[in-house]
Amino acid sequence: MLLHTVKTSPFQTLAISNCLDLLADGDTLLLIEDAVVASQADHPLYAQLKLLADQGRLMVLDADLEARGIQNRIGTRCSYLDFVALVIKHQSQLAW
Amino acid sequence: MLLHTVKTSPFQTLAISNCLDLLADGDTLLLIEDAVVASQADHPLYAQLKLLADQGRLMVLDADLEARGIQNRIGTRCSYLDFVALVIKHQSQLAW
Amino acid sequence: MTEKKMGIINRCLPHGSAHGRESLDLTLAMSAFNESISLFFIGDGVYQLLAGHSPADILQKHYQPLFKMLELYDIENIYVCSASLRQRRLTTEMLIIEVTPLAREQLQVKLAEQQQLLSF
Amino acid sequence: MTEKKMGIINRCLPHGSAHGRESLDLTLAMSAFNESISLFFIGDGVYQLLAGHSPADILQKHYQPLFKMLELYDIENIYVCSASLRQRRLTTEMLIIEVTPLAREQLQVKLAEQQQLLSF
Amino acid sequence: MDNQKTKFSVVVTGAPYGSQSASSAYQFCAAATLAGHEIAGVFFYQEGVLNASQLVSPATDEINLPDLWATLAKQYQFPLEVCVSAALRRGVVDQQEAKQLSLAQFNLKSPFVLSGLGQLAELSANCDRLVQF
Amino acid sequence: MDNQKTKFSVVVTGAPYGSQSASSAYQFCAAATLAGHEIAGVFFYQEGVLNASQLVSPATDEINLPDLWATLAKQYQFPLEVCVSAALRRGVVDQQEAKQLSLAQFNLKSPFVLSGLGQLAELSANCDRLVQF
Repeated sequence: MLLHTVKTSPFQTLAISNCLDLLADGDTLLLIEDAVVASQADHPLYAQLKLLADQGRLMVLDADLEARGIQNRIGTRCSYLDFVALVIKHQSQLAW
Repeated sequence: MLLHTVKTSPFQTLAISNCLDLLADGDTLLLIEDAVVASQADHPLYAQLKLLADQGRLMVLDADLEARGIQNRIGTRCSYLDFVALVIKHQSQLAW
Repeated sequence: MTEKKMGIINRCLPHGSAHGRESLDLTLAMSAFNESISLFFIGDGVYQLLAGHSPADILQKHYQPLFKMLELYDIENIYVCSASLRQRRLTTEMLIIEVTPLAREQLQVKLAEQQQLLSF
Repeated sequence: MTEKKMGIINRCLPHGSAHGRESLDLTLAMSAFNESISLFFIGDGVYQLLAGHSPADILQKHYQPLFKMLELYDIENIYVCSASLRQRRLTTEMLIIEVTPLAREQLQVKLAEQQQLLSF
Repeated sequence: MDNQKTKFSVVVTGAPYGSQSASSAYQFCAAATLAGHEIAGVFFYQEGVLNASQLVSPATDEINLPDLWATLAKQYQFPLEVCVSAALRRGVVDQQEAKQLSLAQFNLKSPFVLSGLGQLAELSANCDRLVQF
Repeated sequence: MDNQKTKFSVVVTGAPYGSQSASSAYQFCAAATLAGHEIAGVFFYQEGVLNASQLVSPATDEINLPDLWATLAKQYQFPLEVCVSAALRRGVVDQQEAKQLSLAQFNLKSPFVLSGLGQLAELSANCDRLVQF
């Protein structure tokens, strides 16, 4: 089980897209930094992320949403403490 | 008339895509650094770039192709001296 | 030596990179020397203006209030890409300053008018 | 203290950034301490291995020959994403070292086997 | 493993200013220590080596990330290892390297130390979880 | 304008190592001077300020971009202006700033100079073409 972390916007880079290509069934995706916009804006990968969110596998770092004044529409908001717990819960982390 | 310069791969960033959205009729696109792969690989924007190339409006920096061992399939290869001349020929340059 | 019509283009989200903050610094400083500055917010750049930034918890500088200085510094040509707003479910009312929304073709015309462009 | 199964993932083109070069440096150095290293080349990372780099004209270091050291350093698990090759019209014969091409599902399995991942 | 102490090694590849990632890494380390976990060490690589400069001088209303790293590392007693080859290329040198390279100045901040990639191998072996930023 | 001398101002926003863009900017300047054009000046902003560090120490078989800038600027007599606020945040300081900030060391390389954004305004006004990397 991998924890994938993505930090860039789906409007700027293909990191989320490249990540989704390799995301396995038990894996979790955590959006941090600029990537948190993917939980709010309309972009080509939104539907795919919503599916992940419905399975409880999409997390969004709270502090990064707040910093940008963005309200997420999908995904579970989480704190840095939750981030630490997510790393522990998964065998390894992959930073995109 | 603008000279648009893009330096990132279409597999990594949306710079080429965002650039094409704003490219006006008389504008030229110059691919430099990692962006030169866009003149060789199969990617979603290839057909659009080929159209530009057919109009003589797609340039590819020679030294960056050579450095990566890549052969361009579309676009006009150009040197740094040509790059300088392109900047002079256009009213302004927009770096993506 | 004459001032040039200069377009400053903002394309990035706030805080993930320093582009937005350093673009604003540059804009405010340049305005003392150049009265022909136009600002463009396209793509993720529109989030620079979305009211309600609160970056203390991520240790970043809260520079958003400085956008209010643009008016004091007589920078009035502030253009926002309307398609970029729509795609992000934003409206001009949600932005912290008054802006002129432009469609793609209008943006192309405005960009072509500039003699120099800086992109952040 | 026991060595971990470590996967090192290469995702970038050569020369535009130092990711490829510094990933290779790290791999070669780590191999003296860890015998359980696997290398992955996915997306634009496959260009790292495309024979024929010639970066002298862009003032960058020609580090590609160092990939030949992987064999001497007993790094044998070298996986390349076959879809990424196809999309770039490349074949394993065009690469400077011998690699194992993997389909997406096989890559997922290999990645899941690693205890630690570093991505460049 | 959830209810016990976990040992983290953290790899930082972003500069202290200009991109957020080094600051995210710092906040992750701060949260991990707060939760009672242990940091085996932080390894600075690529642009991350710039976190080790004593010359970073932000305005007074901004955070100084090199200072924050130094304080956290002292408080929780973990090493801040800076890859020497990545550092030299980017202009981060300690007093000894400066002497060897005939440079009149140096800029490595204490308690950051220049070290080889072998230290990363040790941090990798000596942790439960490796995290990269 | 094609057959006459053009005056360029160049804005560099990338670090000397880690990304190619500063080296592309250098090669553009070298080509422009070779073609008989003039460089009004180079302005270093954002990560570009790191090009001005005298501590950048690549291996002997690699180029030293700060050295290359210094040589080209001396040969063709154009200024290398470094934005002071962007520089301080990233740990690039000259001797005078170091004194003012009570730093024991400094790292600005000659002939790079720390200057304000007003210098960019001057370079912008005083050129035929502004190019950004």
